[in-house]
Order: sequence, then C-alpha cells, then structure tokens
Amino acid sequence: MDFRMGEKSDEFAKEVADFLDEHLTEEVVMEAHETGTVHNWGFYKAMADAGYTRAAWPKEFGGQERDPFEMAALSDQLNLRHAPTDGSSVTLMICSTLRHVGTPEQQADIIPRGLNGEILICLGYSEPDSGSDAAAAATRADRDGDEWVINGQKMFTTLAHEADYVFMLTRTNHDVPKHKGLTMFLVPMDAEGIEIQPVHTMGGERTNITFYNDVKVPDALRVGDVDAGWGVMRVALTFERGGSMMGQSVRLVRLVEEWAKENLAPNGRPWIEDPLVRERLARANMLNNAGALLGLRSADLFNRGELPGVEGSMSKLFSSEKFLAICEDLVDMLGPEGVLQHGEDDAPSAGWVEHAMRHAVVTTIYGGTSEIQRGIIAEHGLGLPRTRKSDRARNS
Amino acid sequence: MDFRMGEKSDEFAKEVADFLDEHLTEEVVMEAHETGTVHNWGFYKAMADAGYTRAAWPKEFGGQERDPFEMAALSDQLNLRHAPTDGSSVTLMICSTLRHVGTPEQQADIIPRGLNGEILICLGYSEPDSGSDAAAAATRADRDGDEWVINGQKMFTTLAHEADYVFMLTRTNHDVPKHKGLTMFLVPMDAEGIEIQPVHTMGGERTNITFYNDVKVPDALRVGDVDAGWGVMRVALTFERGGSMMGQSVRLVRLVEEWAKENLAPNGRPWIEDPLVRERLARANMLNNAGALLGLRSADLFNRGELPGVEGSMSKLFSSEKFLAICEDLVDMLGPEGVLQHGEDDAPSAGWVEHAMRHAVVTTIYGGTSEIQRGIIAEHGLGLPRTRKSDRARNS
Amino acid sequence: MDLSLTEDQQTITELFASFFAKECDGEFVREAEPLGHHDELWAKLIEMGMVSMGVPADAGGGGLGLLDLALVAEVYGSSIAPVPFVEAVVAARLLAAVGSSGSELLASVVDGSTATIALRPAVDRSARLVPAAAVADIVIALDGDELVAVSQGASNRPTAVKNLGSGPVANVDLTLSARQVLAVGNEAQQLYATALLEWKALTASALVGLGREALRIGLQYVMERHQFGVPIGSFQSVQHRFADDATALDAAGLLARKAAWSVDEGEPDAVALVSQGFIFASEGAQRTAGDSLHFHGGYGFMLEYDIQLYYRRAKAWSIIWDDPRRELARVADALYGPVGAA
Amino acid sequence: MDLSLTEDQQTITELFASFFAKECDGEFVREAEPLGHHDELWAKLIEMGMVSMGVPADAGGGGLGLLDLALVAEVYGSSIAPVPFVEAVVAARLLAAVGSSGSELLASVVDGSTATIALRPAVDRSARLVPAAAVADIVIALDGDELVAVSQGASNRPTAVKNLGSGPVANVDLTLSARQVLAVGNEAQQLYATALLEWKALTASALVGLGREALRIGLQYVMERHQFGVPIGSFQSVQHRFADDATALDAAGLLARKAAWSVDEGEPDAVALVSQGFIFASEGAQRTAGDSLHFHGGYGFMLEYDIQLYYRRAKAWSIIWDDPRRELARVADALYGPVGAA
Repeated sequence: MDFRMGEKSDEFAKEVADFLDEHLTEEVVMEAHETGTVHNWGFYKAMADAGYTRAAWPKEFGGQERDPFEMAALSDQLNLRHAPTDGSSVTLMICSTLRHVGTPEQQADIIPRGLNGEILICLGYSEPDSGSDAAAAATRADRDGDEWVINGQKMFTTLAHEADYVFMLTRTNHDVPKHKGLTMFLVPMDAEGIEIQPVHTMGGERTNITFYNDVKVPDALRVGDVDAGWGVMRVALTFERGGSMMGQSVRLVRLVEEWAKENLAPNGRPWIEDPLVRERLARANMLNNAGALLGLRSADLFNRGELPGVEGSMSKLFSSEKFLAICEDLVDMLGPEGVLQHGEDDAPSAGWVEHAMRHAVVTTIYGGTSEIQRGIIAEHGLGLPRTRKSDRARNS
Repeated sequence: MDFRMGEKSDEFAKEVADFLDEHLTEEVVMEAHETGTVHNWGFYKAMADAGYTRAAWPKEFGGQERDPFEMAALSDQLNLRHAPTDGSSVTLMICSTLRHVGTPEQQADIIPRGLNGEILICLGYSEPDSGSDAAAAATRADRDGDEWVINGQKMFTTLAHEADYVFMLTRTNHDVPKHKGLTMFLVPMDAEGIEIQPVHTMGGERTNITFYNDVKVPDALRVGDVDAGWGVMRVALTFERGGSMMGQSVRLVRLVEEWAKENLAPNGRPWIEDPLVRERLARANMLNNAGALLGLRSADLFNRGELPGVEGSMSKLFSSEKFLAICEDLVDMLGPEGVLQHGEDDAPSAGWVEHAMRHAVVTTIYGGTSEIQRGIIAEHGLGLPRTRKSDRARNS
Repeated sequence: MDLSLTEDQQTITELFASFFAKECDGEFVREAEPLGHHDELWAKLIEMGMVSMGVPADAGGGGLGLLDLALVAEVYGSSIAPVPFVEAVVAARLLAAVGSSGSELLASVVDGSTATIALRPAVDRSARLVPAAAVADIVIALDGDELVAVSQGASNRPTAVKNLGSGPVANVDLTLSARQVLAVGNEAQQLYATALLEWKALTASALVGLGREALRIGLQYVMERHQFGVPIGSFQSVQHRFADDATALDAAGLLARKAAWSVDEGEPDAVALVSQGFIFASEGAQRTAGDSLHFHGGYGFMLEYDIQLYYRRAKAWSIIWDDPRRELARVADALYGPVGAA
Repeated sequence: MDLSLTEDQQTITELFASFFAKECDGEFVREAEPLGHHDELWAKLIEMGMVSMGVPADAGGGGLGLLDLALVAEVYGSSIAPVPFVEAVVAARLLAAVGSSGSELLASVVDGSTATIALRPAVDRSARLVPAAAVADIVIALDGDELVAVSQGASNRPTAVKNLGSGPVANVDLTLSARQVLAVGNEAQQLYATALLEWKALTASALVGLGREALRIGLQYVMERHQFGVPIGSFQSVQHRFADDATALDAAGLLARKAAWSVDEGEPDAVALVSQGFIFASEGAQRTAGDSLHFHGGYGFMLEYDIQLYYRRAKAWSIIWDDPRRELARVADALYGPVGAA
C-alpha cells in the first residue's frame, strides 16, 4: 500500500503545469467563463499537439500510454487551473467508445481527428421526457435503404453549437421493451434538418436544445448494431463514471485559503485567524482529501485492469454532493461579501465561490443524478433489492 | 394572533409546579430511572387526586375542562421535571378512546378507575412481524360462544408488568384484506395464559414481550365491532399523534445551560463563554423554540375544534429528530466528559445528556417512525401519490 | 394563544397575494434582472400603501405593527417581486421613529420616495452592500456617532453590484449626496438597532414565503414530471425530503411570526427570537429551494425555469445580512449575555 | 500509488479476522459489559502477539508499522472485542521509543503486561478518563514536565467509571502507584504527542471497522425484516441512507489508511491527515450505526440486539478523545499554523 502518486505522475504534473503556463492564458479561461461555452479550439489543439488528448492511448494511436495515476495528475492540473475541457473530454470519451465498438471505418475517420483536436462530439442522450430514464428516448431513427431518418428532440446537447457530431441515442424499434429498441448514431451537426436553440443556465454555462427534422444519416454512422444502443451507451458510461468533482473543489478551497491569508477581517487580523473561517476550511479540506481518495481508488482499480463500477458511483456521488455543500458553506462564511460576482473588483476570491455555488448544483445532476448513484450503490454494492418503479415499467 | 400562553395556562403551570414540588420527589424520579419502569403508582394517584388525570375531561367525569393550552402547560411542567408518566398517559389515552367507542359498561367500569389512578392500561399493537405495518397483526382472537380465545405474541408491551389491561389488536378474520379483519380487546393482564418476558433497552427503559396462550376474554371486553379494530386503533391514534418531544429537549438544554454557567473550562472562564458551547446552545434553543411552536399549533387547532392530522405528524417528526440531533451534538460538545453516566459524581449535568442520547433514538421510532410520519406528510399534506409498497400488499 | 389571522390580517394579505398573482410571475421577475427592480410595479405598490401602511398613524401612515407587516412579507417573499418592500418599510418606520429630524424625509416617503437602510455601520464614510441602494432616493446609515440620511437623486445613485440574488445592492459613498443627521450618540445606536431588528424580522418572513413557493413549484414539477413510467413525486426519496422541508418551513413560519409579534409586544426575548427566526427561515428556504431545484433535474438550471430565481435569492437574502453562524453567536449574546459581561 | 494490501498485510488481517469471528460475537461482547474487558480473550490475543507485533524489532517486537496496525485496528473495530488493543499497542510503542528508561516496562509488556496511555495531560497529578486504565498494569501519562509511567497492581487499579461505551475507562491518581519518569521536557512532550497521534490513527481505523460492521448488521436486518409485504431494504429511504453511509465509510477507510501511512512515511501533512481521518471516521461510524439502529425499529433498542453495542461505542470511542469540533480546530492549526504565530 502506497499513497504517493509516484514519480512518473509528479513529473507529468510538472510538465502539464508548464504547458498550462504557456497555453492556458487568462483570455482562454475568461472567454469560457463569459460565453458559457466551456471549450476553446486553440487550447484543444494545443492539448492535442502536446499529446495530452492521447495521453492514455496506446502507441499505435500515437498515444503516450500513461497510467491512471498520470491521468489523474493531468486531470488535477486542468481542474486546478480551470481549463475549459468540457468539449474535449466528451469527444475523447466517444473516441474511446468507438475504439471498442466502432467500425474500422469509423475508427479510422473519427478517432484521429478527435485526438488531433480537430473535431468536437457532443452527447445526445437526454430528451424532454427522458433524463434519468434515458432508455425512454423517443427520438426515432427510421431506416430508409442505406440511410436512416432521424426525427425528435434532444435536451442539454451542450456544445452542439460548436460540435461536428452528436453521439445520439435513438429509438429504432417500438415493439420491444424500451431498453431493447435503441440504436446509437454519430450524427453530423451539419446535416440538413438540425436546429440548435441555445439554453442559458444559472451556472452561466450555455447548453442547447437540438431539434431533428428528417435528418438523414448514412448507415455507416451507426455505432453498434441496430437495437443494441443501450449496450453501446453503457460502454460510453464506463468512460464517464467516476467523474470526480473533487478537483474543482480543491481549486476552490485553495482560492479561499489564499483569500483568507491575504485579507484582513474587521479586527485587523487575517481572516485565516478567524475561528469560523478556520473550522470551515479545515472541514472542506478534510472532505476534499476524503473525496480525492475515492477518485484515486478508481484509478487504482483501472491500474490493475479492473473496472470501477460501484466505486465510480461512490466517487461521483460523494464528490458532487460535498462540492455543493462546501460551496454553500463557503458562501455563508463570506457573509454579505459572498453575494459579489466575478467581475466585481472587491469580490473575495474574485467571486469564484459565488460562481462555484451556482455551478456546483448541476454536478449532482449530470452524469447520473445522486439518486441514480445511490440506487446503483444500494443495488450493486450493498446487494439490496431493486426499489425503482422502473421494475414494473421495464417489464411492462 | 397571540403567542402568549395566556393567564389561565400560566396560572395552571404555577399550580402544577407547586404540586410537583410536593409530589414529584427525587425518589420518584430516580426509581423510574433506575428500574426503567417509567411509572409510579403513588405519583399517579396524587395526579388523580389533584384532578390532573382528568384535567381535560368534561365536568360529567369530574373533569376540569381545561383547554389545550392549559394541557400544554401541564405537559411542559411534567416534562421539565422528568415526571414518570409513561403509564398514565397511555391509560388516559385509552380512556379517551373508550369514551368515543366503548360500550356504556366499559365506560362505566374502566374510565373512572383510569381517571382515579387505580388501573394501568398498556398497548398491544406491535408484534414480531408487524411494527410500522401494524395492520399485519397475526395474534388471533377466535370466538367461542360468549368468549374469545386469544393466541399470539406482542412486542414492546411496555408496562405490561404493572398493567391491569392490555389494549390489544387481534386478527379475527383471515379471509379479508388485512385492515378489515382486525378487532380490538381490553385483555385483563391477570387472565390465564399470559406470560410476560422483560426486555431491557439501551435507553435504560424496561419493556416486555408478552405471550398469549389460549387467553379467554369475555365478549364484553371487545372494543368496537368485530373486524372494525383498525378504525378503533385510528381513533386511539388521534389521541396520541402530535406527541412532541420538544419538552424533553427543553429540559435537557436547560440542564446544560446551567452546567455551562456554573462550571469552568480549562481556561478558568465559565463554559458558557466558550464559542463552541454558545453556538450549540443557541442552536438547540432555536430548534426547541421552533419545535415547541409546531406542538402549540396542534393545541391551537384542538382549541378551535379541529383535529391536527398532518400537523401532528410534523410535530412528532420534527421534535423527535431534533431532540436526537441535539442530544448527539451536546454529547459531542462535552467531549470526554460526555461519556459519563448518571451516577458518576462529576458527570456534567448529572449525566442526563448521555442518558437522553440513549433514550432519544427511540423517540424517532415509537408512535410512528419518522419514515411513517414523512409518508403521511407527503401524501396527506403535500398531495403526493402513494409510494409505499403497501399499495400492492393492501390490495392483494 | 391564538394562531389564526385576524380579519384585517386576512384582508391585507389576500390583497397583496392577489395583486402579485396578477402582476408578477416568474417571467416578470426574470425580465427585471439583473437589476432586480421594476419601477412601475413598485409605483403601484406604493400607491396601494405598501410602504405607508407600516408608518405609525400619528405620522400619517397606516399604523400596522411588525406582525402585520411580517404577514405581508410572507406574501411578498412568495412572489419574489422585484421591489424593495422590506428596506423601504423599515426605513420609513425609522424615519418616523426619529421624530422631527426625519419628518421632511418621511413626508417624501409617504409621498412616494423610496428609502433604504445600510445593514452595517459605514466605514470611512462608505456603506457597503446596501440592499436597494441602487434604486433608492434616500439611504439611511449609521456613520460613526451619527444616524444619517443621504438623498440621492436619480443621477447620483450608485450602480448596483453584480450579485447572486440579482438585487439592486450597491455601495454608497455617503459624501456624494446631501447628508442629513437624524440622530446622534446613544439614540442613533438604538434607533439603528431597532431598524435592523425589524429588517431581520421581515426578511425572515419573506424567506418563509420564498421557501413555501419554492416548495409549491417543486411539488408541481414532481407531479408533472414522469420517469420510469411514474411521476417522480412518487419516489420515496423525493417525498421524504419534501416532507422534511415542509415541516421545517411550517416551523420557520411560526417562529418568524412569533418573533415579529414579540417585537410588537416588547417581549424580553424579542432580540433572540428575531435572530432565531431569521436563521431558521434562511435554512428552511435554502434547503427547500435547493431540493426543489435538484428534483427539477437539468431543467432546474435553465434560466427560463423559475426555481433558479428562488434558489439564488434564498441564499442572497440570507447572507446579505451575515454569515448565519455569526448570527448564531448573536443569539447566544442575547440569551446568555455577551462574553465577559458577567 | 497502490491501494492493495501486501501479502503480509492480508495474512495478518485475516488471522485476526478469523480469530474474532470464532471467539467474539455480540453475545460475548455483551457479557463482558459493563466493564468492557475480557481477560481470557485478551490473554489469547497477547499470546498471538497482538501487542508485541507493534513494537520495533530491535526492541524485541514484530516491527509492524502504523499502517499495518491500522489494518488490524479495522478488524478489531469490526469485532468491538472487549480488549484494549489500541491503548496497549500505542503504549508499548511509546515505551520502546523512550529507550532505556522504558526498557524494563517494555519487557514486562512483551511478557504480557498491559499498558495504556492517558489522552490528556494530568491535572493535579490526576489523569482523567483514561481508556483501559481500569484493567491496565501500567498507565503512562504526561504529568507536568514529565512523561511518567505508574505501575498499578491488580489491587490498586482504579474502578471504571460508568460510561456510554462500556469501556474500562477510569480516572488515575498518579500518586497511588509506583511512579517512574520516562522522559522530561521537550522530549517528553514530543514522545507524548507521537503516542497520541498513533492513538488517534488507530482509533480512526477501529471506528471504520466498527462502522462497516454496523452497516453489515443493518443490511442483514433490512433484508430479513419484512413490512408491508416486502423487505424494508427495498424502500428507497433505507437504500439511499445506507448508500451514503457506505460511501462515507469507504472514504473514511481510505483516509484513515492514508493517515497511518503518512505517519510511517514521515509525510509533512501527517498530523492534519490523522486528525481528519479521526473526525471523518467518527462521523461515518456514528451516522452508520445510528441509521442501522434506526432501521431496526424498536428492536434496535433491545439490549439483546447487537446494533446498540455499536451505536454506543461509535460515539464513545470518538468523544473519549474530544469534541470533534475542537479537533477540527487542531486540523486548522496543522494546516494554517496556530493563530497569532505568523
């Protein structure tokens, strides 16, 4: 048992830090913040040029074959610096999925362009009436010779307005239980019949609703077998699960620690000497340490060739819920000054605490709500019987 | 809108306080604590002689016709002084139930003896396999001419070892949905075939398991119609609901406030000057005030001739959960000294905090668990649809 | 004891409730952002007497007590209307309380001017983060030994800071506008303390109203929203959290009302009760708005859904006063005396 | 990084796990109450080397590190065996660390004597609420400037106080028994601080084990117990709370192990990590035991059910050290330096 990240990780972390000093300019960070589009093509390209998009990939893809702890170090550095990676991380997740379930042609066409930072892929799972219950997707794909015709609507297609493809869950069979009639496609965003409607969020992010009217997609862009989309989506999920928010929380707590050391309370002493500030930061630090270890446990499993399932759910659940709790508590701690937003000169920690709180809530929703994660932990981790009404829905 | 308890209540509170000075001796309190039998015949009789057993009863029963706020004052005083009233309050609850659903003979026989502090009645609802799901009771009563023969087992028949009767839920019909085959009896505890097995609890209370083997009960002791026991039990519940634990919590917080004012911290200053002590007591005080108002709201409804339903559930839920939270927090606050039990000379607040914590947990269980209360509030208060699997069980 | 509303109380709360129901929905609130103020709506409310009703009768007002105003504040909080009701009515009452030195300003307030109050003593002649200051004609502040009012014309009102609750919060430089001393020394301190007490009492009630509406919005959503073939409101995890929230809000409502009543009645524990009501209402409103938003799933974050308006204000209305744990320390001061006083 | 156990670690934890599984169930623990000590069981464990294994090899022990001992402490905590494992092993290591002045006592410990350590400096020559003091042969305490050991024969052992966790906790009058100085001054302080750090690290791991077993007991109960025609473990309110508990305990387990490891490795953040591990494990164990007990319904309170044994110890093992919020203040001291030091 060894808790050191290891020399390789430490060196890589330094290398990435140097890279970020050069390429992650204040402008890049602020553009993402101000537009709510958490993606930057230039930065993505720089990441690709440095090989970081393919850091974990095998040599045959030009990859660096970095181990899960080096990848954790990469992720830490990106989080600490608030790098806009929403677009690249989804794209790379889909590339990984294609590597496992894509056709040779898809692999040859899509993966290199993803790893080179040339294309962006967004997700098309959620619909107005299916969120947690993704298998209820109603967007339909109907075969028409060598093509498919897609009709429907997707919610929260974040970055659709920048993306080249949407990785889309569609219904291709209406006569079988809902999980068994789904098929996945890579739909080109420049296809005819796609409409993008921007959606702005409380956290300042921009996402979209996308509409699909008789959108024609060649069968060559079908991912996986017909009616086997649920399985394909589950493969994609294994690359998403365990997405920990603790990195964002570590960044935030460091910012507040700096603020508390550098700013004076009304009594003329630094805030860091105030008991209520100390207790809160000590607690936040504790939660961050605990949550980070849950994330590293997943890396450790990966490193031994195992797939974190329940462990990933625990990491996602804990890190998002604690991130939110820490944000809400730190805003309280700042009192009236806590209302000030980024852009106000005298906002503590440049207003990032206020911003983080508005953002943190959504982390308990996307990538599987806390309720979904608790259900997975209870069922698959603790062996408790299914409770969800989906039992009946699924069997009906 | 007026939040004053009112002159009548204030005067009555004083009268009760004087009564308790005289009759609630240290011995009475300590005997209940040491034996875990939270009943004292002498004190019960004194309560009856002072008319307090019939304080809320009409004149025809020799009652004092006190209003709900006077009754709240009585209850406050008893709680503040830690009076052992578990036995009397159940007995009086059953007397109230009989007044509504008993036969004239039962009313004439039982009620006066209850109000006079001469008999004790305990509850026989729970069974090994039916707790929250009381309607699943399996103890059977079979008719045999003018008698009934009872066979089965009851759990948590607290005070059975002192009681004259057990107010018992039995199954009399096995061919109908479970709620529709139940009948209530007043079973004399001196009947042949009853066995009492003591059960000792973490909170130091004594309760019992009771066994019934061919116990013969005359039909005259049936309460309500045959197979109408569920309805009778619901009448009894209306006299129980809204049982607030805030009074016990108020007592505890006062004890700790006294301790904090009278004892010195290591720094030589009274504990009440310690920020962590102050914050906790301020918070406990706040929760007590809030919870007390939920209880008084029920009194206010009673006073206007309305029955608190959801309001009673809210009071029970809030007061028991907060009582427990306060206890656990105050034990933490005491640190190592918090482990000391009553009887250790130097235990803070005479060890009552430690004792209260061990006791408080059960308040979130008896009289309807917190989960049951939340379900009632959600369904009947908030109009949310039934969620309990009982739907299916009930309809099957 | 009687927890029911008087007929007058019912009439007045229903008046404002039906006004807000007609004039101010989520869309309306959203359109008034980011400033968080709507002049026309505010003018109508002033016209209805929303401010003057809180001024004592002998000063030309409606003479309502703090409890009456708290009941209106609940209704106002439910609507999260973009108007500075709490600040304006508290400031007006303060102007009435200072007597002759405030009579001219009071007259202008009764005439339709808007006053507000700084929640913290000024430092270096500047009052920080004053609610409603960006839209007020008069700002009252404690400036050293003096309780002062500055009259800011439309041209020299400070710009609102960008803030969580989208309220017209601003920093006020007390040297920029005409400055008038209302009271000095001990009297100034006491008047100011009373005004803050009233501000907290009314904001607590507004938070209770806010929380109740956040709950109502959430309940409506979980009944409409189906997943896995059933309304999500049938899931136990949803039901139990909302049951806890509803319970906490009911308790908070009772506590906030009692606190306001205790100020009216001059009860000895009024100061502790007001602080407790404020803290407890803040917690209830925040938790309820948070749960309601969470159960909206992704929709909760869309600016076009109303629940985010409530979530942000639940926190902002609370902390614009202070860190709740610092307020808890003040509860202890009120209950046990300040440290070292014994 | 490697979170898996070494073969040696697996062997030793399995050894004790199977021993406890065979020798010590809930009934056994219950019968050893209220003293909370079982001489025979303890003798067997001493025989197995449970204490000496933690003593450095050059002092005649097994030379295990703190992380190895923490893994054993998890197993011990799961069993809540009525033996003073944590105190004895920490005291033995302390005796080894003081060098020659402790060598005779250390020899007696390796021979089977039981030592313990006072968790707070003595006041007026009296050490308060010392765990295991009622059954120990040797009590080590910081007495003013001196680190001392008193040797108490079976006849002059103090009586245990009645306590929440049913442990052999007692107050020790340092003047009653033969007293020996182990170290003085700065050295005494440092040795004592290290011993307390080790005590906290091992108790944290014991609490993790305790919490895990409380969870296991609870899971078993909710699968067996049926209400409304279904196992109560199928209710979402039960599932979600246990899911949170399991997650917190996993996190606590990792944190406690990392903390022990960081002491072995001399990591600069070891002091903060040990405190954090202790607080977080305490919270996890208490919450889990509380939930498990709650879901037992009325049965949870019956002395004959095991879960109450866990519930009481979860709190008692935590607070016998201190109020967790005071410990959080020490975390801040470790992270940010003590107040006024800058």
